[in-house]
Amino acid sequence: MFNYRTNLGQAEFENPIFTASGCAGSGKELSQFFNLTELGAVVTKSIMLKPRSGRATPRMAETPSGMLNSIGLQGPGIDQFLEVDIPWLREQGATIVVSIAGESAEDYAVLARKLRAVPGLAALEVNISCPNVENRGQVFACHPASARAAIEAVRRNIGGELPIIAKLTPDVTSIVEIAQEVVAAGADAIALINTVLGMVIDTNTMRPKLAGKTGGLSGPAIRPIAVRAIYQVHEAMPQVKILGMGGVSSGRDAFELILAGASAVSVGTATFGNPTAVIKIKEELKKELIDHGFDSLREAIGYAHRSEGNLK
Amino acid sequence: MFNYRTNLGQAEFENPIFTASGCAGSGKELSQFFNLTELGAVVTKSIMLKPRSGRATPRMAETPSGMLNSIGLQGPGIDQFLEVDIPWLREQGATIVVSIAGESAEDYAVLARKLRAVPGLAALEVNISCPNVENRGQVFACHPASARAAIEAVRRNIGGELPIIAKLTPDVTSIVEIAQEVVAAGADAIALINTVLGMVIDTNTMRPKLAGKTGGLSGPAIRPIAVRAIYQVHEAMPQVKILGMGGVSSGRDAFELILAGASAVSVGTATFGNPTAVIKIKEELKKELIDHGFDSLREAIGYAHRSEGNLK
Amino acid sequence: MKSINSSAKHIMSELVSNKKVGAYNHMVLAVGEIVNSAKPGNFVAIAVGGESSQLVLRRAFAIYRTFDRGASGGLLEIVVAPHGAGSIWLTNQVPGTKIDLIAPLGNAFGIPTEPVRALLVGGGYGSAPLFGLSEVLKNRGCRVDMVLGASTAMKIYAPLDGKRSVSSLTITTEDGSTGTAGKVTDVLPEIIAASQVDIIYSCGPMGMLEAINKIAADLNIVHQCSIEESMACGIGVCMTCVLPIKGEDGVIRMLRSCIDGPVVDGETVIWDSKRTIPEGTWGSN
Amino acid sequence: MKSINSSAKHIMSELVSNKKVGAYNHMVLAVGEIVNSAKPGNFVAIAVGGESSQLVLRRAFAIYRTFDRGASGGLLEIVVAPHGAGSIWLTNQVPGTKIDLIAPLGNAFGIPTEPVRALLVGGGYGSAPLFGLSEVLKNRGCRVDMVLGASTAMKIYAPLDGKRSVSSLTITTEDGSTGTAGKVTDVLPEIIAASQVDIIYSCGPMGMLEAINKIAADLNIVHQCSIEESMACGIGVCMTCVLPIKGEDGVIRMLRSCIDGPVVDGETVIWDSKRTIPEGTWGSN
Ligand SMILES: Cc1cc2nc3c(=O)[nH]c(=O)nc-3n(C[C@H](O)[C@H](O)[C@H](O)COP(=O)(O)OP(=O)(O)OC[C@H]3O[C@@H](n4cnc5c(N)ncnc54)[C@H](O)[C@@H]3O)c2cc1C
Ligand SMILES: Cc1cc2nc3c(=O)[nH]c(=O)nc-3n(C[C@H](O)[C@H](O)[C@H](O)COP(=O)(O)OP(=O)(O)OC[C@H]3O[C@@H](n4cnc5c(N)ncnc54)[C@H](O)[C@@H]3O)c2cc1C
Ligand SMILES: Cc1cc2nc3c(=O)[nH]c(=O)nc-3n(C[C@H](O)[C@H](O)[C@H](O)COP(=O)(O)O)c2cc1C
Ligand SMILES: Cc1cc2nc3c(=O)[nH]c(=O)nc-3n(C[C@H](O)[C@H](O)[C@H](O)COP(=O)(O)O)c2cc1C
Ligand code: FES
Ligand code: FES
Repeated sequence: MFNYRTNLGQAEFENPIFTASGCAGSGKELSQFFNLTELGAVVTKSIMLKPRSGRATPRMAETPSGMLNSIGLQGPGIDQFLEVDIPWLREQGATIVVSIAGESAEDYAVLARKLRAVPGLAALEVNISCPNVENRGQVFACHPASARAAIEAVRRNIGGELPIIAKLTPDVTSIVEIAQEVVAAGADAIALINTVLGMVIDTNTMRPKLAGKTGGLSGPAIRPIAVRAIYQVHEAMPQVKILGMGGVSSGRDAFELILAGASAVSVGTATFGNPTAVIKIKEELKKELIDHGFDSLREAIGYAHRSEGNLK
Repeated sequence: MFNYRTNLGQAEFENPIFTASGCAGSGKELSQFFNLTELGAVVTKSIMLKPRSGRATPRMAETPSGMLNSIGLQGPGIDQFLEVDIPWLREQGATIVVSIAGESAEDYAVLARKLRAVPGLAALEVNISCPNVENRGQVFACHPASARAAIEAVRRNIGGELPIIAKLTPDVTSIVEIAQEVVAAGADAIALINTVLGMVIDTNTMRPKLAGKTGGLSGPAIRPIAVRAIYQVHEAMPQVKILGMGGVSSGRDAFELILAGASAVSVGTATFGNPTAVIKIKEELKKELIDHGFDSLREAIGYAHRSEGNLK
Repeated sequence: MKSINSSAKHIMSELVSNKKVGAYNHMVLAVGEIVNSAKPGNFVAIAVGGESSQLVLRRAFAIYRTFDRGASGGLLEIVVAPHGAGSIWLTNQVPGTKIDLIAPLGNAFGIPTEPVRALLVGGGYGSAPLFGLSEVLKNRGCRVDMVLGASTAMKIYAPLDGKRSVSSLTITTEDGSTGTAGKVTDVLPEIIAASQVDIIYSCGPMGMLEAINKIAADLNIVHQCSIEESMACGIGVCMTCVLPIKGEDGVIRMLRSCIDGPVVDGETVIWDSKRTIPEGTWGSN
Repeated sequence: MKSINSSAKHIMSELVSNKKVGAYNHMVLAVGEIVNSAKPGNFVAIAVGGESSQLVLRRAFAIYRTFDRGASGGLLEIVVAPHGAGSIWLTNQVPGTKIDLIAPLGNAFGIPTEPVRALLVGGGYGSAPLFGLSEVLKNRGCRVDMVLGASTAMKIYAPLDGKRSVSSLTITTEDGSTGTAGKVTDVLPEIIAASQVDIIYSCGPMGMLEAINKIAADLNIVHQCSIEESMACGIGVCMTCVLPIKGEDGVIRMLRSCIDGPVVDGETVIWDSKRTIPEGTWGSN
């Protein structure tokens, strides 16, 4: 009997295929296409303290094998989120990973306090790939100190139970340095990668296509960057679990991230092209693993790191 | 009469379409498909002090809308290069930009001394996106100090005439910081972007596909990253000329980089798919510019930065 | 809240026919039971580019008409303008090709309960969803006048059978190549007065919808418009397709045009918000 | 140095026919005058995936045969194994489709000046370029024996007219589904001895070429093999397709298999260098 279970820190999951934060709406939208309980976990959009209108439109541009987005974390804010979204997800019996984002270390602290008492959550994904208004809008995860501050704020306020998954941006000189910093600050696992900063210029208007000028690049185009980041972090800290993501649209792609060192895989942009992509990927990955002779997912995690001699 | 001329520092060019370093062989290979004098410039592969075998194979993997390469700067070394390659290019009447790469600041100094006396060169592209053996193989362009050291070494030894184009890697937290550093160190222009560090894992062998494990991502997939980097650097230093590159395979793509702030555009990966891509792009870009009502290339450089009000 | 995408199905449909009509392609797809739930105003999201395509996002197309052939399954028709990579790929497909689509998506035009005098205004391929709508309105005993506009004759989509379903059809082209020279808005006031229009339905480019809305607002006429925002997913999960809408509570919210639209009440749209978030929008500042 | 790519032309050719033959597709392309410069051993580089494809690199295919129809232009034939995205796309194309190709590329098999006894060994689709070669050798008065091997019968490519051009044809399959059960190397020694072979030409997977080379080396027989390295450009500008070759000066260099190959002298190849640079290679350390 093949064992598909996995874990991130203390959190256990039935299978390793999750939605990606901000790519599954409230869950309701997808629940018309499949049963949310089939997922390893539903990762919610990054929720902030207050309601957010998000950025002006246009918010997206298609790019070769990818897309650029600048949603600007549109959302209802934590209070309405806890009143409406979470209860609904729990009714569905979904495994829930809540993603939070803040504009200051204090925001993260308050969000953590509001969440510590909430029942039925599997883990907390802390999106620190967003601007720190207290530091010239510099992205938290771009600098060791601010990355540490945000994660420490969560650690101090969340209590012992809920595992913290720190989500990092690849737009740094050394992803390993940031990963080591957030683990030192109390992160139980790392989520890699958030979108890559990019820009598209509309050659008709001759201006940036997005109202927000720059946006986040996602989709198959960035998969080689995701695989590299996961491989580097797993090599530096093999004991730290990784939630991998970036351009996964097939079981083969998910398998690639697992071999690089991911313990679970989030699927984002692929869902836009195919609402049931997560289910397809879940089935395809399982087949890949079995066809390659693995008895469990866990054996395959980081398998690409084995020494040249050791052949399966 | 449309004016297609452009310049990088003091160097003037007939047109803005160049080959990309390492993507045009010695020039001989392409000269069978078109006349090298049609190019704004031929940028040579990055040449080093000594002959280099380069890395073991496999050296490449195709990726969605791009490719990964790890050639490892295979080449004959500066002496044979000056004896064989340069004279041949001069015979063809090609406009020549020599690209150099070193393993230490001293290497760059010696290379600059060997080149300062060479007649018939238009500019020097200094590839500092390569490992510094004296600093744990850290890439020069990843850190302000080592980037500065390499460019200063060239500046001190090249003499007044030859413009220095510093070629940077996008794999940094702040491309603007590095760009400002190399300009302060004496660079006349900036080349953006070199490849993005990536990895592909072969799901059959379950190991990294490339013998060198990681490789450089290029092609249309990275164009949004190139546009963003060019836009940021042009915004920070509008007076500094930029040689743009990254996923350009059509006149529209080249136009996008020009609008972002590039004064000239190098074409790399597109040549692998189509040997005459540079010529096609040169013609298409000229048409784009004329169709948009520009009388000269120079008017279009950085045009996407104009204030919202100002419409053409 | 009403459940989202409740009748949407994701299927591989067969392209039954693909004919050039003026500047557009009229395409017919075999979609089986989907026709039973499709209403005028709904759209279909189609995957483009085929195997190993670099186009990762679906393209949305307004449903022009549906046709139930009973046992032999339903047909869904769309009108496609070959514009960029995706639509050009689609219009190049030959009958027999399998097309990956999701439908029906989005909301539908609101249908009045008692007979009214309706004016349908379409710009370019924006006329497509209006013909199905006019059928429904006619069956409800409404009077239906139609105005179609475009830059030039080739871009007017007005099939014969479509024309029959309306009481009057006025055409405008900017170059005067057919019908009245000018914009749809040039002829609206007159027609509205003449047939004492109660409600306007429109579909076309944002600029046109905004201009129509001004007229509707001035004359206090209800205006339902189908808007076209750039969409990444079409099913409500990406938040790229939003536009500012004022709710009954007077609060402006960024609503998703793929599930709260594409049909919106013109009066509730904050029109003058190009590339900005309107003052006081919920969650702004 | 001999000039590179000197006869290469970049054209849009028409796919004339595309037929399944066992596990492969035999494809015929109208390439005009290109046939006049194509020699056995050369390859063609084909753009795959069509418009808005995510496949940015060409695929190389050995030229199976060329056929000059005079005024009506030349035909170039290839044998394609549907393997991954690119080859599957290509084998799905229908006659009439325009195919973007560059040919002829690479070097050719060396042809001895006087009649010799040649043995041609092909693995899988590696047999393709050998039939054109055998024609040339026969016309030079050479005796030509051929050995073809594959994992199974479906993967043996040996058309009738091809068979006619050789004095003897031996087939081996690993599963014994046709011919002798085993590998080509199992039957080589006997055939070499029997027909006193002077030269071996081979084309197939690296592993097979290496095994053949061992035998050739032991018996001191000249061995020309066509190798298949992963290529990004096919025209010598990317340096991805290199392999270590020992020159007359005894120096090992990383040479480009797309222009200094694909045909190389087996004796000069440093075979045991998987994923490493051989000791003492020029420019290593
Ligand atoms: C609700 C809705 C209904 C539509 N109905 C029709 C229809 O009936 N007939 C028809 O021909 N087209 C229709 N469109 C536009 C269609 O979805 C495509 O956007 C259009 O065909 C351009 O796609 P492309 O790939 O050819 O162009 P590209 O320029 O390659 O498209 C690139 C990206 O920009 C987006 N985009 C480009 N133009 C538009 C546009 N005008 N509106 C929204 N997104 C755009 C595309 O969706 C794609 O994501 C509709 C769009 C929406 C949102
Ligand atoms: C000189 C030469 C001659 C060839 N002749 C033939 C032939 O006659 N018939 C035939 O079917 N194929 C031939 N091939 C292999 C062919 O070029 C493709 O590599 C093969 O079809 C796989 O491409 P794909 O897109 O289907 O697979 P994918 O796995 O999608 O290819 C991905 C990438 O890997 C490269 N790659 C994958 N497999 C190989 C391989 N075995 N060798 C080299 N590169 C590879 C591809 O070129 C591509 O860049 C030849 C290759 C070379 C270098
Ligand atoms: C439209 C969109 C919205 C996103 N919103 C969020 C978000 O709210 N929080 C977050 O951590 N990541 C967000 N992301 C990033 C994704 O979670 C994911 O890290 C990234 O897109 C790479 O995965 P993919 O290539 O599978 O999409 C968003 C991505 C997209 C495309
Ligand atoms: C095969 C290959 C070899 C390259 N070699 C060099 C090199 O020697 N020096 C250098 O500065 N850049 C090198 N590059 C980077 C290119 O010059 C260019 O910066 C990058 O590929 C982005 O452009 P493109 O997307 O048009 O290829 C190489 C790129 C490729 C694909
Ligand atoms: S298109 Fe994705 S939410 Fe509307
Ligand atoms: S394939 Fe590019 S050099 Fe040989």
